[in-house]
Amino acid sequence: KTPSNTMVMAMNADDIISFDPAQVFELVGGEMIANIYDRVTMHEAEDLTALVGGVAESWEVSNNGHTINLKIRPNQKFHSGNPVTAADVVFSLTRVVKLEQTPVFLLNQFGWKPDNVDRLVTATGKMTLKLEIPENLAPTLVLNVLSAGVGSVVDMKTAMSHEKDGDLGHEWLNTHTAGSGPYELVSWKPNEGIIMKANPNDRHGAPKMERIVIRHVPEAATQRLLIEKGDVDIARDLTPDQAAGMAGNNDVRIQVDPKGLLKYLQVNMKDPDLSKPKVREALRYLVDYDGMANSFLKGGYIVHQAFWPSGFFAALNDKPFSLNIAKAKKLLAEAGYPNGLDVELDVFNSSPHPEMAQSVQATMAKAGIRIKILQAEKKAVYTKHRARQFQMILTHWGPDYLDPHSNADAFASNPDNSDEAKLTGVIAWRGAWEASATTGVTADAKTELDLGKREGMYLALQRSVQMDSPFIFMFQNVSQTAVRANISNFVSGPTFDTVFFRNVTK
Amino acid sequence: MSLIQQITEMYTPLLNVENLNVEFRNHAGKSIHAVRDVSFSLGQERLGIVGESGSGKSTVGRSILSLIPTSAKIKANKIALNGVDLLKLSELEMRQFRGNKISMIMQDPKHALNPVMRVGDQIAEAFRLHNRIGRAKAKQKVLDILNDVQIRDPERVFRAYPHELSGGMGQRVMIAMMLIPGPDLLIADEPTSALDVTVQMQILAIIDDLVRDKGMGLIFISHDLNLMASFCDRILIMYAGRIVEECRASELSQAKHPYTKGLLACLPTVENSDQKLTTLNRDPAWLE
Amino acid sequence: MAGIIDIHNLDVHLGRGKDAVHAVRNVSFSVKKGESFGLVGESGSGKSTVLRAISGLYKNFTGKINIDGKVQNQHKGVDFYKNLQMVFQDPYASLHPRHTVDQTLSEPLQIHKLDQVEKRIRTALERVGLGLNFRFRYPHQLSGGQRQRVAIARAMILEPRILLLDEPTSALDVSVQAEVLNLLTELRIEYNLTYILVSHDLAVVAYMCEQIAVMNQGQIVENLSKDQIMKSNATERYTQQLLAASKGYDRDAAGKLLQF
Amino acid sequence: MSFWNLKKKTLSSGTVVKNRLAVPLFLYQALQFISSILLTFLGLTAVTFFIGRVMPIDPVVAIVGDRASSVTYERVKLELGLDKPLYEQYWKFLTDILQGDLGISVTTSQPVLQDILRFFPATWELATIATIIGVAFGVPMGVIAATHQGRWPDHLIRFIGLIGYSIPIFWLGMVGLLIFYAKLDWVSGPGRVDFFYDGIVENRTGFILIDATLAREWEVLRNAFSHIILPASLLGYYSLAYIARMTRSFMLEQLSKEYIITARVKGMSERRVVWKHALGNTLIPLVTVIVLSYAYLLEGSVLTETIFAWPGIGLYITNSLFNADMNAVLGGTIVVGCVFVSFNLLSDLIYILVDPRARS
Amino acid sequence: MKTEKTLSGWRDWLLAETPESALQARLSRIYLSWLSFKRNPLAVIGLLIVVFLVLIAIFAPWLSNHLPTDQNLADRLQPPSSKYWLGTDELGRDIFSRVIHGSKITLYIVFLVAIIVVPLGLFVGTTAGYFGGITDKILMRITDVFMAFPRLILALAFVAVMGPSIENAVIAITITSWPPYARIARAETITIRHSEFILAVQQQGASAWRILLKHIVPMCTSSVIVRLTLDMAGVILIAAGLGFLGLGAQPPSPEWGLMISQGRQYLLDQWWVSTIPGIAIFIVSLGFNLLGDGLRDVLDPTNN
Ligand SMILES: Nc1ncnc2c1ncn2[C@@H]1O[C@H](COP(=O)(O)OP(=O)(O)OP(=O)(O)O)[C@@H](O)[C@H]1O
Ligand SMILES: Nc1ncnc2c1ncn2[C@@H]1O[C@H](COP(=O)(O)OP(=O)(O)OP(=O)(O)O)[C@@H](O)[C@H]1O
Ligand SMILES: [Mg+2]
Ligand SMILES: [Mg+2]
Repeated sequence: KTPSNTMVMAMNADDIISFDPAQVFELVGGEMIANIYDRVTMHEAEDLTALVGGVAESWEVSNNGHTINLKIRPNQKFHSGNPVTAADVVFSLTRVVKLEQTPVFLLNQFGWKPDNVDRLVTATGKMTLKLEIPENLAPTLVLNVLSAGVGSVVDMKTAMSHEKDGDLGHEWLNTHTAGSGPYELVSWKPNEGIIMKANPNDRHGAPKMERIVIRHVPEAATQRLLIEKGDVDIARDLTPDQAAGMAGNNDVRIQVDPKGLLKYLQVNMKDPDLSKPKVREALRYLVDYDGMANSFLKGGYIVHQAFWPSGFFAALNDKPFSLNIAKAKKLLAEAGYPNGLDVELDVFNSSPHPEMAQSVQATMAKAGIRIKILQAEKKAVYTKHRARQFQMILTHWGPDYLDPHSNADAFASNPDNSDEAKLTGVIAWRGAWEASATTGVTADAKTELDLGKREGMYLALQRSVQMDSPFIFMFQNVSQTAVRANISNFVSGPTFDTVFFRNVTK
Repeated sequence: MSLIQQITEMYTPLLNVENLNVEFRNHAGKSIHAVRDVSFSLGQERLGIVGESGSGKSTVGRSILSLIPTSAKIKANKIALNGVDLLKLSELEMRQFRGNKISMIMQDPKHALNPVMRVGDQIAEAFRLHNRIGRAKAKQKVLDILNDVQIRDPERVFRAYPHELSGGMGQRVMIAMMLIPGPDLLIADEPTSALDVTVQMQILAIIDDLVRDKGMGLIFISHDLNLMASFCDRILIMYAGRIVEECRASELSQAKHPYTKGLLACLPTVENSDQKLTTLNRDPAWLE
Repeated sequence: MAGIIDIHNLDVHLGRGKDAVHAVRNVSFSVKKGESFGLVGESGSGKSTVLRAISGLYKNFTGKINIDGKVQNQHKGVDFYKNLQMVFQDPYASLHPRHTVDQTLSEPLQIHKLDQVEKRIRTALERVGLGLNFRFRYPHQLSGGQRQRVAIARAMILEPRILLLDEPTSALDVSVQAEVLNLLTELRIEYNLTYILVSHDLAVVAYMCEQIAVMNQGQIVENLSKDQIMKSNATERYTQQLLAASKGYDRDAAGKLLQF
Repeated sequence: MSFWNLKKKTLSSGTVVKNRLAVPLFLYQALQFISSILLTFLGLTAVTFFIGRVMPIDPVVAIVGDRASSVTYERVKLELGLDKPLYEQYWKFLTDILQGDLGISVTTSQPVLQDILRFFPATWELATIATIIGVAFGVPMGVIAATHQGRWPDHLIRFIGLIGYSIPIFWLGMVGLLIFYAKLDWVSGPGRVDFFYDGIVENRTGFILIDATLAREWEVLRNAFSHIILPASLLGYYSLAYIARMTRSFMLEQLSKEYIITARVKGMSERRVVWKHALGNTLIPLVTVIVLSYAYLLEGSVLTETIFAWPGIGLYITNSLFNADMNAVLGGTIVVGCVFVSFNLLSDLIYILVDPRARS
Repeated sequence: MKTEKTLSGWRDWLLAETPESALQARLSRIYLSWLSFKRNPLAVIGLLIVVFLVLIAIFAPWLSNHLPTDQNLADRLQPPSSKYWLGTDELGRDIFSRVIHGSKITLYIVFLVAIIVVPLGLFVGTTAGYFGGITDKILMRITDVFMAFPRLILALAFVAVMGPSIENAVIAITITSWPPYARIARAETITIRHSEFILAVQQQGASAWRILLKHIVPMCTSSVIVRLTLDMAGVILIAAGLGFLGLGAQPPSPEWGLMISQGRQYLLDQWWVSTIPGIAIFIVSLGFNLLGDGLRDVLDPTNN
């Protein structure tokens, strides 16, 4: 029932707050700008594993890894018709650093700060530029970061023509776009939807779908009705059970794509009981990993017990833990809790989190750990998490870019565990975990230039965190996208930066 | 008695009620025999019905119009108006009688008029329900009748809403409304008991004149013995649903039934103020 | 004047703003101890308002109200009410529908913290001619006359010296009215009570009262004694008309009525 | 029921004292209305501000997200003025709003006013159709129930109403969609209009039905109607249940009044007695009921809006609340509150119009 | 009083024209109300449903054949069968047992709302109505603010602040639902504050608070209670709505609203997961509604 030149997609799009690449860090928003802005480097739909040039055609890394020279792909045009030049790239990168929005930390780790970035990112010609990286970083890491949203190249002329009070066009770009990617934003109506139109001058060739329509449909069951009815071509937020329920429907196919999103439990090391190693070990045996993965999570999640998702470089696929109540009981008794203990568990109020929490609650109860579930809106749970005010939390994390450092930095490293440090972006810090054994290794690993050695270091880090940390990694997400049978080539990569609309055909 | 029988034999009476019985059912499911074996007939005269509260006066009046709740049981040998037995009429036919042939003036004009409709429209409605007539003509008719009931400023009253009228005015409007179709029989259920004595006098005078001029029959219901004696031609005295006595109004003071006598003796006056008032000793035999 | 009740130049305004009504104008009268004083007048003439001002229910009056030699100010203490009680017009509305007779009668005793509750209730019931078996009935289980007796018992239970009666019988049948009037007469003699009786029924007032004031439009038109009424000896036209009208229907008289 | 108690006791007689301050009644009422709006407005904003302060959601986190570093965090906090004391923030809000500035919503990056002008008409349109349905069916049902008190039509109508009272709306909504949209295909699915009709008609009033009519785009009108009819019917069912019940009880009250007997005495047909005289009087208290239930619908129903993906004000305020987007919550609350107060005024005005007793 | 009474003896005692004690008077009054209540078949059905709910709540542990929180992931989403009479939910819990145990929570909600809303509404309404003037103005303005506030926002905010739990959800509901009660009580108070029986107690020197508590409040309670029973369905539904948003009862509590909301994603394939608690809510709210309608006819002061 949808027009043949249009792809209509139903999803819960209420997390979009901006379209400015310097600010966007939300799942849906990230996905949108990935299709609107070309990045400096990219993983392309045709081969998700290879990091290739986007706006940049090629690059040279100096031996010490501190300097990267980029060459811009010729004959690219922004939606406005302006040519893409080195100046635009410099503008885009420095803009992110100067605006200091959420994703800025990605570039901060290069050593780029508002006061030095103009010096470190410079155009060396009309189509060439030089990036200087003061920090010691593996070049792959740097190039990976440039494939994230912060690497989006913004049309400088257009942006600056809408500048207000020195905001580098931020306010205008919140609701408009100025990119060179396959699609261009036509309209964004919060709580209603988004319309994008194809960029005929896209360097990959004009996309097949002239329009992309995103309909904000918060209720998963409604999404299912819509796709079964053919009023949308793709539905994104079906639960595993709903996906399974459509097995008999020949008009709809379920497309399965592994994702980088991890579901994990974390205990707060400030808690005198939960911080005991034996207690934490016991907890690891009190999760019914397989039970959940084979029932209500079936098809939507796979068991994964390390901090870096499987399928990526340096992933650790060991699964040493399974439900073992006797062992857990024994450990608890050894730790001095033969009668168990009471624990509050914070969790999002959206599916499948309450189900997971209830399963955990049921299995932990068998060893005497009495869980009280506290459901709340996502933002409320985040607030508690960042404020270090929780006892146990069930939450999720996905990599910011496709380098293991992204997660190692969050889970295995905690340079300063004091409350005052406010390392709120660091998950280890949020749980008040010193991470004394792994912080150093993490720092070393990110500078290691040898890939083989680097992989070894990350595997070791993962093992260490797996055995002794406040984290219990449980599952890795596998997205189940319901797609009408006549739709093909919807590419959904492991992160929101790698969801591609441009190849979709009907 | 004999005189009345003579009259009824000479003319067909206007109204003839024979053996009327009405039974209600109350909340607790008990049945109340509100009117028992009531028979009377009426010519072109002023008939009064007196009795204390709950004796069934109003019920008699409403039974004639068949305006008793459907839950009540009404039985009678005959309720005939000009020889037509009202009990045998269908609801539709009965509607032709209501207002047109028989009207009833209610006790309290405050509550008996529709508060959100203009007075003139309410009166006109009463007429137009039974006569095909244009608006303007109906209005003229209403103004005329308002004049008849001695309303000084008919135009203003025509446009007024009931709450804008005083009690006496309201009662006049009520009378006008009931008289406008020109009924043969008018039932007045305590039409003046909500009014001050002087206003009461005026209203009674209006009814009195109209009955005389138009030759209507009037049933006048009240519990005020003095008033009855001075206003009606003939009086029925009711007690517990029965007619215990019937007499000419002028002869009320010589009533024979102990109940009637008792009622008369109860009245306080300036003359008997040094004595204790006699009170009524209800004799079960009165219910026979 | 040295009556138990002295009213001097009483004025009462009721309502506010657009609805303001000058309900009582410049009313003065005096009632002697043990006397029964009557107020008659047509509906809305301000009779009840006078009573309510005396009893303290209306606070914004001007003029002097003297009771037992004491000038009454706007705020009354609890003791005031022990001395002066009121009986209302409508026996159907003046009893709390959800209280038994027993509750109704014990309420004043509790308010005034009197002892011997049991005894007082029994005596009060007997005194108004209600048996003890009425004690636990609800108002809806009583007839109008019985209710008015309960209301009188409630007023009497505090053993007041003054009783204000606002149309105590106008909602009752004549036969019942007779009983209640008899009861009121008896009580007055027995306890040497002072009455102010309000009614629109001239016959009732004339029967009960020695002194009668006729009210019209908030003013006292004329003061009459019982004798004067007996002789139909009124000086004011208004009073004469009222006297005539209460004698019964008269076509000729009706034609000559005046508007006041 | 009425806010300003315009019902005044009418006096039978007695002398009316001239009002010294000869303020015309309507002026007095206007003053009352304005002061009432102002007070309610102050109360609403104060309470909302308080809520904002105690919400366990950090507004900064709500904007910068889970991963922001403390630098970003502090900068945004400063930008939002959250470092200032609460009374200062409140004062700034009040002064801004007097200049018509409701601030920027951080969840939509757009001015709150603009958001509300988009979301509120959506809710309004839905509520209006729902109320029309509720009144069109509820009033006659109530009248029929009252005239058949205790007999089967009464029982049936009350039962239908009770069902409306007793089923969770999100459940009914899902089932409704399943049956009428998915299975029977009688109505269009979630949303206000199919996207390919979106943007065809110029947005003049915010009501798609009206805009489409103005633009004579009958296809759009048809499509919008087929979208709105299901959620509106569901909401309408709920208000129908309420309106029918109230109509019934007001009718029963009126039918026991004496003027009804007068009407019958006149020889009027029962139908006319009921539908003209009794209903005429029933409408007076009913107006308040209808207007109030309309006002409640205008708050927006989060549950309905969620199920039907309806971009309404309820969903907007709720979303904003959960994102600690207090500008948006405040704006929404003020709009809903003022609408509520105005509707109350409206019901009083209608009251005056339909009840002659209230006029004098 | 006689010590032994036959059934008809009791009846006569209750219907006595002349009660001999306050107790008999009160019981007789109740009995009479009962007699008239009994004649309304719908109301009796309503009462039966409510009584049934209470019984189920009391005997829940014996009526159910599974524990309400017992998970069995292998048996999840089973349709109704002899083992699971009403099927199982997404975590393999027995829906029948959950519904049975959920009745306790429903009753708890009803109870909590009743004990908060009624006194609060009565207090504000009667005080405003009786004293009038500035007291009335202030109290009514506060009521207006709470009335004009978007109700769900108020409830959501309250729960969000206090933390999600069934108690807080109920308190949140009451915060948003007391204003109509205050208005009812006020309207009622205004109509009776000048009635003669109130004037009579004023005449006896009773203090304002005494009059309020002993004379006015009892007159308002019946209409407030009637409204409460009629609102109960709404309350249960709002509680369910809060559950739907994750702010009501917390898992694994078998609260019906929560069950519906968690089961709604299975509505298309496993209808019973959310339909059964939906039916339970429907029946109970129907019960309360019917009861309320019946009570109104009996308690309505205009009827006596
Ligand atoms: N609709 C009714 N339902 C039940 N009982 C009724 C009904 N109408 C009247 N009654 C009863 O019938 C009896 C006679 O009532 P009716 O109204 O005829 O008395 P009445 O003589 O007119 O009294 P009043 O002087 O008080 O008007 C009373 O006992 C009354 O309670
Ligand atoms: N609370 C009030 N507010 C305004 N006006 C009032 C109020 N109470 C009474 N009035 C007016 O004051 C005047 C006198 O009333 P009052 O009740 O004293 O008359 P009354 O002589 O007792 O009449 P009735 O015989 O009808 O009882 C009337 O015009 C009445 O409308
Ligand atoms: Mg009568
Ligand atoms: Mg009076």
